Amino acid sequence: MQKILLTAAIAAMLATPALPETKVGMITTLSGGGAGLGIDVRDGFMLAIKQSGRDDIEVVIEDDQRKPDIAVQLADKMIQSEKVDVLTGIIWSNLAMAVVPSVTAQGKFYLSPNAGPSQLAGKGCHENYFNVAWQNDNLHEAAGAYANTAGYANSFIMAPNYPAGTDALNGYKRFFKGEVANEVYTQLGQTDYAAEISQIRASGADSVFFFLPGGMGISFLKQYADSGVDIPVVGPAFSFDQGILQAVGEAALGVVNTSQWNKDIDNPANAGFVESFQAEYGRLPSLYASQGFDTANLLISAVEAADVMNAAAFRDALRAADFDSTRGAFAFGTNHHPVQTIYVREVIREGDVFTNRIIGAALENHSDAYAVDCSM
Amino acid sequence: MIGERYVNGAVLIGLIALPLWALSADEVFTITLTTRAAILALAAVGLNIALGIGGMVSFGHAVFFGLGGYAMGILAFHAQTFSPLDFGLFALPGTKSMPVIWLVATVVSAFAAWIIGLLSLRTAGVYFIMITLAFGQMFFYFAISWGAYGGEDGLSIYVRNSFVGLDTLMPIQFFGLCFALLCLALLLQWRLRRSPFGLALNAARQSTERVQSVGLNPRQLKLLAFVISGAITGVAGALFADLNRFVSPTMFSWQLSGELIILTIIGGVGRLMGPVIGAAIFITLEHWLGGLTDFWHVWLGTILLAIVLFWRGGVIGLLTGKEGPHV
Amino acid sequence: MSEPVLSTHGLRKSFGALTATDNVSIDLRRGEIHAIIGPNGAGKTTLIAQISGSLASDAGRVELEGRDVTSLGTEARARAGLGRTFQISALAMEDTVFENVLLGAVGATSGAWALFRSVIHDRNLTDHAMQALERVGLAGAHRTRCADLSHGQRRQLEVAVALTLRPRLFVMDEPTAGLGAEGSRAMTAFLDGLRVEAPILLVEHDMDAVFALADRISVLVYGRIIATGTIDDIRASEEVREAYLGEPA
Amino acid sequence: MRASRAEPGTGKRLMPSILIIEQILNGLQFGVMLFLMAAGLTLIFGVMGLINLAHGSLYMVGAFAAAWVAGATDSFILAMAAALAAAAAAGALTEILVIRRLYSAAHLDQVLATFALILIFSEGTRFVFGSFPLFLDVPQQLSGSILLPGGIQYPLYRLTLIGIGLLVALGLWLLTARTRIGIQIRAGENDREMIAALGVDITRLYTLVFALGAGLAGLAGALVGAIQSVQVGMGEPVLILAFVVIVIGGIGSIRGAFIGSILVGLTDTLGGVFLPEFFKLFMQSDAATQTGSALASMAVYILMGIVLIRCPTGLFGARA
Repeated sequence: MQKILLTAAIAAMLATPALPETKVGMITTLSGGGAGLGIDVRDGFMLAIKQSGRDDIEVVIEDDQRKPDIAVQLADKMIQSEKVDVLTGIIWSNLAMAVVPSVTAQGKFYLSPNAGPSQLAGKGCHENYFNVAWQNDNLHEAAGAYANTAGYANSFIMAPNYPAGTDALNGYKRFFKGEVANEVYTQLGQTDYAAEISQIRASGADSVFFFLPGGMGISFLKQYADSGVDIPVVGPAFSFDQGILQAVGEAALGVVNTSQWNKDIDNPANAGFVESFQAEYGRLPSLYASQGFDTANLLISAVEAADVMNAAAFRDALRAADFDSTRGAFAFGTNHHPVQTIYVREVIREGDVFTNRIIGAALENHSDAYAVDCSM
Repeated sequence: MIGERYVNGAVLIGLIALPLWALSADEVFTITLTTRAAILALAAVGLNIALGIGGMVSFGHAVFFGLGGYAMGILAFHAQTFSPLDFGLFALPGTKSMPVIWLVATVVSAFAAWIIGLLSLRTAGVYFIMITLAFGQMFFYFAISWGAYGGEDGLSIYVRNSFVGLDTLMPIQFFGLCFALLCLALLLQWRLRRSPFGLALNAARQSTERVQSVGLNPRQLKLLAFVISGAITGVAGALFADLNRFVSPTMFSWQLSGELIILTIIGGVGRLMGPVIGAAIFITLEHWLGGLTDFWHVWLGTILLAIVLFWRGGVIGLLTGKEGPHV
Repeated sequence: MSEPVLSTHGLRKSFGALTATDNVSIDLRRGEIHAIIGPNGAGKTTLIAQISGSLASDAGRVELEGRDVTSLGTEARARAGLGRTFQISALAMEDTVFENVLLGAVGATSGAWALFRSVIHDRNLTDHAMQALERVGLAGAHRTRCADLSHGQRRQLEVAVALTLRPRLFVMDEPTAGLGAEGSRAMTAFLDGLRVEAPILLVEHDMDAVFALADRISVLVYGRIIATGTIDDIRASEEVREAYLGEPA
Repeated sequence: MRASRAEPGTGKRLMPSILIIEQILNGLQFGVMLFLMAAGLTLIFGVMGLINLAHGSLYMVGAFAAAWVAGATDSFILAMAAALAAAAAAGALTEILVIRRLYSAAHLDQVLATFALILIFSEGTRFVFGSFPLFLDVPQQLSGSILLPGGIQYPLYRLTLIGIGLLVALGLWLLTARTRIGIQIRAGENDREMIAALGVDITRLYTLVFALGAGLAGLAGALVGAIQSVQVGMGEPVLILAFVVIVIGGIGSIRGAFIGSILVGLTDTLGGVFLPEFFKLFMQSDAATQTGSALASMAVYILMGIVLIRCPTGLFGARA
């Protein structure tokens, strides 16, 4: 076996042209609902590739239309036809669950710029799978921790009725020490929250935690602000991101949310990123853009240190995470998920633009609850 | 104009030649795409029996596609986790054997089609379209919130299920399986159409009174056709899940029901090879237009509109110069 | 006289305020042609629908050979021996003439639950179907699509499909309509011979045909039977004259 | 107002009557908004015999037009007018270019062609406005909530929505029952040829009816857009519910659409709130919430199934 590997390595060395190419396949959502997130990840990622000036990294980008079966098909295409070495780009947990296990089983690397389902962090962890964003529960756990420090004792918690929603509520409850006034699962894609707001009003809670990504969050916040209920709200960054904050408008002003990144984190990498992103695309970068940017920089750092054909060395290079993250310090835990600080942000207005500023840290050097199950 | 028989032959030859060429040219992904087309074609052959012969505009065929998918997903999930499938009174082991999975998929979707057909066939016309859509939505929302099997995340099956004597992980061998099942379904449809049952069903689409006045019950004819139709689409669902090694509630979505109708119409509704041509064109469009522009749906919509407005017989109608049955 | 093949007792049907048929009691005896005539809107088509089972009656009974079939649907009445032809053709228009009669043969014999047997390779069925076509003189057109037939040919085909059923009685709604003088004469002659096979309840506008064929005539006006009898009886009836010609009695 | 809570752990909870009334209002408001969609759909089906899946796209067009105009002018009234006008114009244009070729087509062709229109509208809108949601807010005068008799705090804007919806319902009833156009519409429902014979320009009448339906959908999109997210694809969930409504009510019947809307609105809202509570009576709290929510999301479809099985042409369906 070793002999064969050796011969293969020699053959590869002989055949290799001057520049070893690293081929990256990006599968992300570029059309239909939720396309904004994929576009941000892509733009952040490509910005980093462009800034590195490297011409030995080739990126193939495809649109998964947010459909799991399309994503699987594209992954097959990337591996079978494009012969990529590394895959990345998937936004949604359910798509990641459909794609990642088979990708890593085929010996390819997968770098997640957004989704972090618990299955892939615990028992289903894999040496070729690296999550550069967060484990799904992280921001919710941070919200729970923040609720404690804010002195809340009785929370009304709410999420859509699907696995990520259940994870969100569990993540919050894992850190929140107070009581839960009521636990409500809404319909996925629900647009009207009048019934839930009435329940909140009647619940006697002193705080509301919600996880409603995308348009659901916009609808809820607008309706909540208009309802006259003044129980403070806290949630993960997804509903307060740069991309959708303008659509929520004043309704979001002052709301506290948790995030591992913000544009005012003070480090040179971040400052450079925010400035160059604005210059390149003419808009403020979002959380997702920062994740795409970090993912690309992690990749570049590994390409610099090792040849992707040498999987073990390349893996070690990835694990070292030797790059300047927009989040400041960045390290992987044993399960290849980030160990990072999660901040508390507040929505503010800067001129005409709604954005966030950091008001403190919720959890420092935070890993995740599933790492102990990962035998790696 | 070309005889329909020659068109049919050419389609089948093309469908088998393309992956063989791809195999020799090492274009593995083309095999995967062709497999996908064959599976969608199989699902649409099922739909075509209800829609093209029986005239039942089912906007809920994704139900059977999804049930087939989940039959595969659940059985394989229990096999891969070595946990029994608990029915309360008794428990069964999961399985990774394709024939068993296909059997379960057939039975489950046939049963569902029987129940749905029994209730839906009380209505007709637009109401039938809408009640089948409603059943689709019920299953969709149920699957999303059914946490035991992954809910919206779906279920991943890490290794493709097995078939005696074949290595199903080899794309060409798996394609062979799917192609064989497609041919079997086409044969079934061909025989059905020529049988007394097919004759009566086809007449029931055109005139309920006529069929009744010769002493036959059109509702029962349609119900049986709906059950057969659902069963075939169910098997296709199981194969589709195996192709992706993954099932999720999107298999139940109304968009999928719509796509199945669309590809049947593109090819030629009620024609033997209509679904096959439709699936081939649909996959090509999706792949090729999707590669050209992020806004490929605009073009798909325009093409679809043109077909509905100007080429009523679909592609087969265009090639053979004969308009097909009206639904 | 033997028991009638078909009899109705007090049939009634109303659509909202409009009463289409009211207390209609008629019978059809073996070997006869019983014609039902009446002005437009008299309720003839409604009556036929009630007799053949496609319209449920508000009141009354229908009996076939003494058996109460009121609660049965169209297909059960067809199986019980009622052969019907439609005024507005209810043919499978996309299918060929032959396929349409074949359907009748299927209904009359094996039923439609054979899923894999080829219907055109079943000599029993095809002979049965072809015979019916030959009898109405449509055999030459057996490959023609129904949609391409003339109105008259469609009438002939309707009758042929009913023939395949070998019914105990026929219920025919205007079988000579659209046939033209020549065709009408041929159809009249054909029906004349048919009555020995099975009696015919005939709804017809063409008075020449009615007078040539009918053993008995019933006159339906505003949903009621105002007279039943032989041709001479009807000619002599003042009520009929009043209803038809508006002449005072 | 505090919800009283029974023994911790049992998860059992009493529903105060005020909450129930508030939820009924919520259901009513949802239903009334559905009516604006459903009225157009049912009118178009009743008069022209057309199933229009693209109705949800017109809803989206209305919302986008409103958001764009509100952004440019800061006027809510102008935004609503723009929504009506844009959706009606888009409707009329589609009718002239595509829809009128479909009136005599089979239902299947109509479904497909209008499905194609959804694809074109959705991606076209995304091409023009981008992939991010737009901003549209409740006007200053209508924001906040007011105190209703009985101590119910209710958002003013939602009350306004109920009012507007009821006004539109009344207007539609007056239009169809009392005006010349309404008489033409009703005649067109019964007999296309007869109305043509009466010398009415049927082509123009159809365009007018289609534009009216489209305008109502656009208005609904704009009104709802102020409290929801204005984004591509927003029309589809509403579209499906609107179809459920008109099928329950009986296709072609405005009265049926109204009753159906209210039924669906109430079932959806009350089901979502009370089903989980109901299951908590005899299940673990977590499991009850999940089961109840799952059942609630299926509730309107179950309602529709039951109605259709009992009356195959809906509650006020015309043809038996």
